[in-house]
Amino acid sequence: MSTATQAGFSLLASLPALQVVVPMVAAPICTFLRFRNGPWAFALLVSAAVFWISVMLLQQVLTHGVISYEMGGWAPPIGIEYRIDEINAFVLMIVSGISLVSLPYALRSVEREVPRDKHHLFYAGWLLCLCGLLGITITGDAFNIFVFLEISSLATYMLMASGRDPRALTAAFQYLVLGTLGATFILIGVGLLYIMTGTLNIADMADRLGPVSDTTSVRAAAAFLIAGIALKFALFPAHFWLPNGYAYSPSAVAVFLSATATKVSIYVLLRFEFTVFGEVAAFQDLHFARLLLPFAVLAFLIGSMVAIFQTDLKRLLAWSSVAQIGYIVVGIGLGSSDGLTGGIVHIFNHALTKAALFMAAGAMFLRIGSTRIDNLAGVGKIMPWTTLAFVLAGLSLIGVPTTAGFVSKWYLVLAALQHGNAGYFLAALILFSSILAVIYVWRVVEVAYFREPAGDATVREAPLSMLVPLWLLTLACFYFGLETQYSVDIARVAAESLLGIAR
Amino acid sequence: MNLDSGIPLGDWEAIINVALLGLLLLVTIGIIRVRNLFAVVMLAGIYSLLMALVFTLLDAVDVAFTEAAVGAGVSTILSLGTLALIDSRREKVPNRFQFVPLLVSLAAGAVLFWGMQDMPAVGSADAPNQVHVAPYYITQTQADIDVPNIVTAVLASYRGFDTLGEVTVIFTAGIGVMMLLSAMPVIGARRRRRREDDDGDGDKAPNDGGNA
Amino acid sequence: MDWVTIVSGVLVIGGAMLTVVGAYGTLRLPDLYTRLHAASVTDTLATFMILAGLAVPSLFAGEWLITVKLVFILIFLWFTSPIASYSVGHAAFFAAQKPKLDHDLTDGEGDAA
Amino acid sequence: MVRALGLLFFLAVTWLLLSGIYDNNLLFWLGAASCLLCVFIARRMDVIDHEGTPLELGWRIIVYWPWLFVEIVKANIDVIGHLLRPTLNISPTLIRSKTLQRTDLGRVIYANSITLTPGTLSLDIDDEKGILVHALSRAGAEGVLTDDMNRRCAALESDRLHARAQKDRTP
Amino acid sequence: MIFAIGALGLLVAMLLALSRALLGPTLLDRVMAVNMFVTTPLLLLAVLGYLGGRPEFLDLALVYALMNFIGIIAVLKYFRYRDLGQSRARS
Amino acid sequence: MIEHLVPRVLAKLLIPFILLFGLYVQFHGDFGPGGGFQAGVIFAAGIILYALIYGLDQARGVISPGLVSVLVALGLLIYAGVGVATLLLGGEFLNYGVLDSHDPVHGQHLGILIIEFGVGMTVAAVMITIFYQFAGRLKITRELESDDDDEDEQADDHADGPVADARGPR
Amino acid sequence: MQWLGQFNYYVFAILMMAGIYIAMSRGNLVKKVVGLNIFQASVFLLYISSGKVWGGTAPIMADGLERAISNPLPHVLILTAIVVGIATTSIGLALIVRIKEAHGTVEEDEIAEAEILYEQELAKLDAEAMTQARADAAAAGTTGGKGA
Repeated sequence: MSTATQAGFSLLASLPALQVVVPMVAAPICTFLRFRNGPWAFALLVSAAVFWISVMLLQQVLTHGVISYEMGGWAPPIGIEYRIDEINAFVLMIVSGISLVSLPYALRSVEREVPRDKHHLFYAGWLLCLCGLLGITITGDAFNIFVFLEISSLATYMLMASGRDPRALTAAFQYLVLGTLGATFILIGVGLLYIMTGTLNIADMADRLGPVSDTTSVRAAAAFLIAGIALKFALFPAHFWLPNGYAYSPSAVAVFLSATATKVSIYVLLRFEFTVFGEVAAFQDLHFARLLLPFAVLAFLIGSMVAIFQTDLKRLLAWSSVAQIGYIVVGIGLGSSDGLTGGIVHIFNHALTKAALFMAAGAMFLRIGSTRIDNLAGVGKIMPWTTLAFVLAGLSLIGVPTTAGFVSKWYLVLAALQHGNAGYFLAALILFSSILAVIYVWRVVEVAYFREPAGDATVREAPLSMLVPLWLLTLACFYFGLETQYSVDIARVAAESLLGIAR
Repeated sequence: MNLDSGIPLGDWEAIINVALLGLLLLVTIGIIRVRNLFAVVMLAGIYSLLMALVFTLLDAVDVAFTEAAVGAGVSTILSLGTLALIDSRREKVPNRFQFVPLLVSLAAGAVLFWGMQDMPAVGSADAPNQVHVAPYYITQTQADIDVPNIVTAVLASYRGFDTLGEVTVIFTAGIGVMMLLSAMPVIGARRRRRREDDDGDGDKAPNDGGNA
Repeated sequence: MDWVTIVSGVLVIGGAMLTVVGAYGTLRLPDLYTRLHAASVTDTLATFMILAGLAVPSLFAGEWLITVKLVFILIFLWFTSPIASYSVGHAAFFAAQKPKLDHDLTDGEGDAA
Repeated sequence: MVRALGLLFFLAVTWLLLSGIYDNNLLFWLGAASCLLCVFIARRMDVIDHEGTPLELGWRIIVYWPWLFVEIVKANIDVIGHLLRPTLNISPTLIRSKTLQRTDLGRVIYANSITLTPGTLSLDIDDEKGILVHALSRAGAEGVLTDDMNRRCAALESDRLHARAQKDRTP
Repeated sequence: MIFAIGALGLLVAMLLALSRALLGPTLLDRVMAVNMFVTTPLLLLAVLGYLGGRPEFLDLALVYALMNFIGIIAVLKYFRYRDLGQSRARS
Repeated sequence: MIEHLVPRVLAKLLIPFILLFGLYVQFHGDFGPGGGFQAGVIFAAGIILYALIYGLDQARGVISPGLVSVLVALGLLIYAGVGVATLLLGGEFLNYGVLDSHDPVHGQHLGILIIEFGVGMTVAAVMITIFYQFAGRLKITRELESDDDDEDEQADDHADGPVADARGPR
Repeated sequence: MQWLGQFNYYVFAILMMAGIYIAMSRGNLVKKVVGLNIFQASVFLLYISSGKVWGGTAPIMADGLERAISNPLPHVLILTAIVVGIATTSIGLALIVRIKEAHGTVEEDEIAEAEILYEQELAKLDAEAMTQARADAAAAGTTGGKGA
């Protein structure tokens, strides 16, 4: 016994496994906690632990380089490998950080929107969703991605439908159909790659892809992978599950999902695009993500335009998410170092911004009982702090200088400008879309500040447990707009490591 | 005693394989055409059974085992349970021709057929996936783990983490169904109106859409 | 051709032919109840013949465990197949699906039920 | 208790026959645990009674089965003859057969025997009216009415079974 | 050889049973066809075990029989009560 | 009740053997086809059969939903717990070799046995839970909508429902 | 075995197309789920076919086994995928049950109608509440004014 202990349980070395295992083990435990707020407190604790782990991992990666962890002690192509480099350490931190910030917020919102006797299941679902998202990000095995994708998806369906709005059920079902189609496309893509290379490990796959890269099968695999992943992150023609899904699910769920779920799918795209296919000479010219560019442009144009005409605040924000995903994909599609940096940093910035906005919307929902824009008249007067946070985060959404949103758009425009005339046009479109964002944010401001409050006088400011996370994120939007060391620099390192493999 | 027929074993396997797949296609056509939901569920059960047979033929006994138990057993029972709850017997005929789905499925099929040109033939022993990782499992399992069933060894040990994920998936499904089906029903506007029509004064159902 | 091969061959091929006959019967016969009779040919004698045809060579080869499993399958099938037939016939009869009858020796239940 | 032990015995035999691996100690104990668990659950489910574990049938059922088997083969040949005839020569008949058995178990055995022999199919069991039988041909129906099978099934029931059934029925 | 011929015969039977399941005409006809259809693949499975030289996989056939049985009971219950949870006290 | 006679008697006979078969598949996964997942499904099928024949209430009395929901979580915890144990013993996550400090192969055996048991437990419990939920749903909605007529009548009349169905597909 | 070529893969592609088509085109939610099942099961066929060696045998060791062994890895992957499939199916069916309870239908068109109705009703309630609140506020304002 003592010898075994000496043989070394090393917390530091086990961190990659713990990152996923902690929420995975916590979820079943959470179902046992039936007392008041117990599940919530437990989930918060676990989230804090997970965030700490992800920070430690990021630190390790930045100082020591890529971490490889062999599950079950079997070397990579035989067993499953966890492989952490800059990019996924960064995404891990975003996901666990958002979970940690939105859980305090969730307390009141969930109390209001989810039946009391379901709380232990709700938070177990939350932890499973977190576990799935982390698992997708951290793993270095193509099939493992699919498994964790399904964990997070199933948990998402369940969380979405956990509220009291009957429309959420339909939205969840719609997402279930599309999500399953997407996941199965990914499965087909992975299968074709497996048939052609004989391995499931992503790094090994990239090595062995060279000799068969000319085959149609590998190209078909790439097509299926990209189509499947695009379905998962709601790129324009496949976006229609997203607005309803985010608008009708409980506020806390919308906060968490809008900031993390699509981002992780985009990470998967990056992984396949650059790590697997990027290495192969035959794909350098093809550059699959570039095929997504037109869709991405349509996404941010149409997303912004539709957002203007929404009557519901949450739906407006959800449509704006469709647009923002467009920006990120534009960054990836451009494929240059700047573009990729912009895309990756926008993953981070948009997570902050959108989480803050959804938090504000959720706080209004809690107090007013509706997020229809007409009902929000004068909310600036009765909930001044919430509304101010909304406006400030809205500025970041638009991309006003000194906000985080500006930083990422700056890099996107820079990257676009490197591409000649088409690039100028693209940059113009990005600016145009930002103007559209001004319009839809202004609509809310106009209603909130320049109309008389109509609701009853009992409406008060949102509770502190909601305001604190909300303001934390809002201030973060500004902090990361001014101090770009942590966001942009890490993103640049990540982008260059991705492209470095590609070159 | 079955190898003395002059026709190699593989050929018999292949002939039966083709026949079974043909039946599978027939069942699929049936599922598309039949409108009665109960019949669809029954046919889906047959589909799973046939799939399981094909898997047995392709040497995937464990998979066939699971497919037979899950596809033909549990999922039929769950579907019947759902049909009992939703009380919908026939699917409505769509009143307009659905163009987009056809396009999507044709596009996906076209990509696949195109992609198959360069794929190794089914059952060839020198396909890339037969020569890279798989030989390790086949040759080393006895030394590493000493379990006769290689599938179990790979499932539980070499790729044990996938299986942990699989258990988590099923766990998620369990708590998801628990959460969805033990909740109080929410009533949408249409149902509420119908109920109010039924009895004149109408029960003033609380607006549980979150607007309360 | 030793006698084992011949016996098992006759049994297996005969059983397979019987399943074809049974299935053909379900197509040929006019209504559900008569079809159930044809289906029970498959369930009883055809099953027995095929399983016995398989049991003979394995017994001969000394693999009695396989024989035991074949016997288990046969027992299970013969225990459950009457339940299935009974359930289907019963459900049909009480769904007022009238059998086509030449003779009704009851008090007109075939019409009334 | 005797019945539970009997069930345990049958389960153990089944396990050993299915398993086929006898040189593994761990597996042996797991098997023992499995059998005990099954008996435990069966007890909780209350399925260990004269119907679930009909030890009372004893040797009689072993004599009955070969006879039933011969009947099945004969009936099969009959039905196959009907099916293969170029012109369909069936005359579906519906009859009631009064049951001579005293217990539910006996009636079930009788009904299943009828169903298991092709050409006759039991549709309903009723305590008073007897078993409703659908036969493929008039001859088959008259075969049922001779009550040969009926009597044999009734003979399966020992007095102990009957007493037991009475006891179980009035809890 | 004999097993192969047997398997082909069973395949023909499956085709016939399947056509009954597709033709209907009533739902119970389909149920009956499915029930018969399960028996044939079960036998085919046993035969395939011998054809492939691995007859020890007969457990699979047992699973087929088992699942068919439970499925049929569920169908009966569905037809009778339209509720799989119905207790017998209600009838 | 009489029309349930035939299934009821035979189910009584078969259920213990079905459960045993499930356990057999569970513990022989190493040697032949099968394993925790298949075993869980078969075991659950045995319980579901009981619930179908004796009614949900009685099945719930035998295997209580509370117990099942504990087992759902417990199975996953057993599996992950083995992983955590291997971590604490100094191996990688799920490296069963360290479970036996002298003989890694035996450790692997032990690990596989335990985790398969966990898999079987979770799967069986989840299947039973799902069935309980689906089968018990009508009761929940009935109680809430007892004034809603159109839900109630279908279950009580025996003739109407099946007639409409049995009449044919088109 | 050359004559067989890629027949299994072709069947996989056709089944996949059928599955996608059913899942996307049918308005009935139950049929959608069945379509998804077909779609997923078709992928199983792709994987399992890729692992097969003609003339080979199942990857379960036995004494005196001298034939080639089919690739066990796809089997493992598909075992996981089947589990994922049943998990998705059960959640989907549970959602269908809830949708039916909420809207009284499982046909997509009718659900869309029901949701529009629901939204209208919400808007109506909001409007009522707002006028009510305005009236209250006005009343409070006048009385308050008088009081002051």
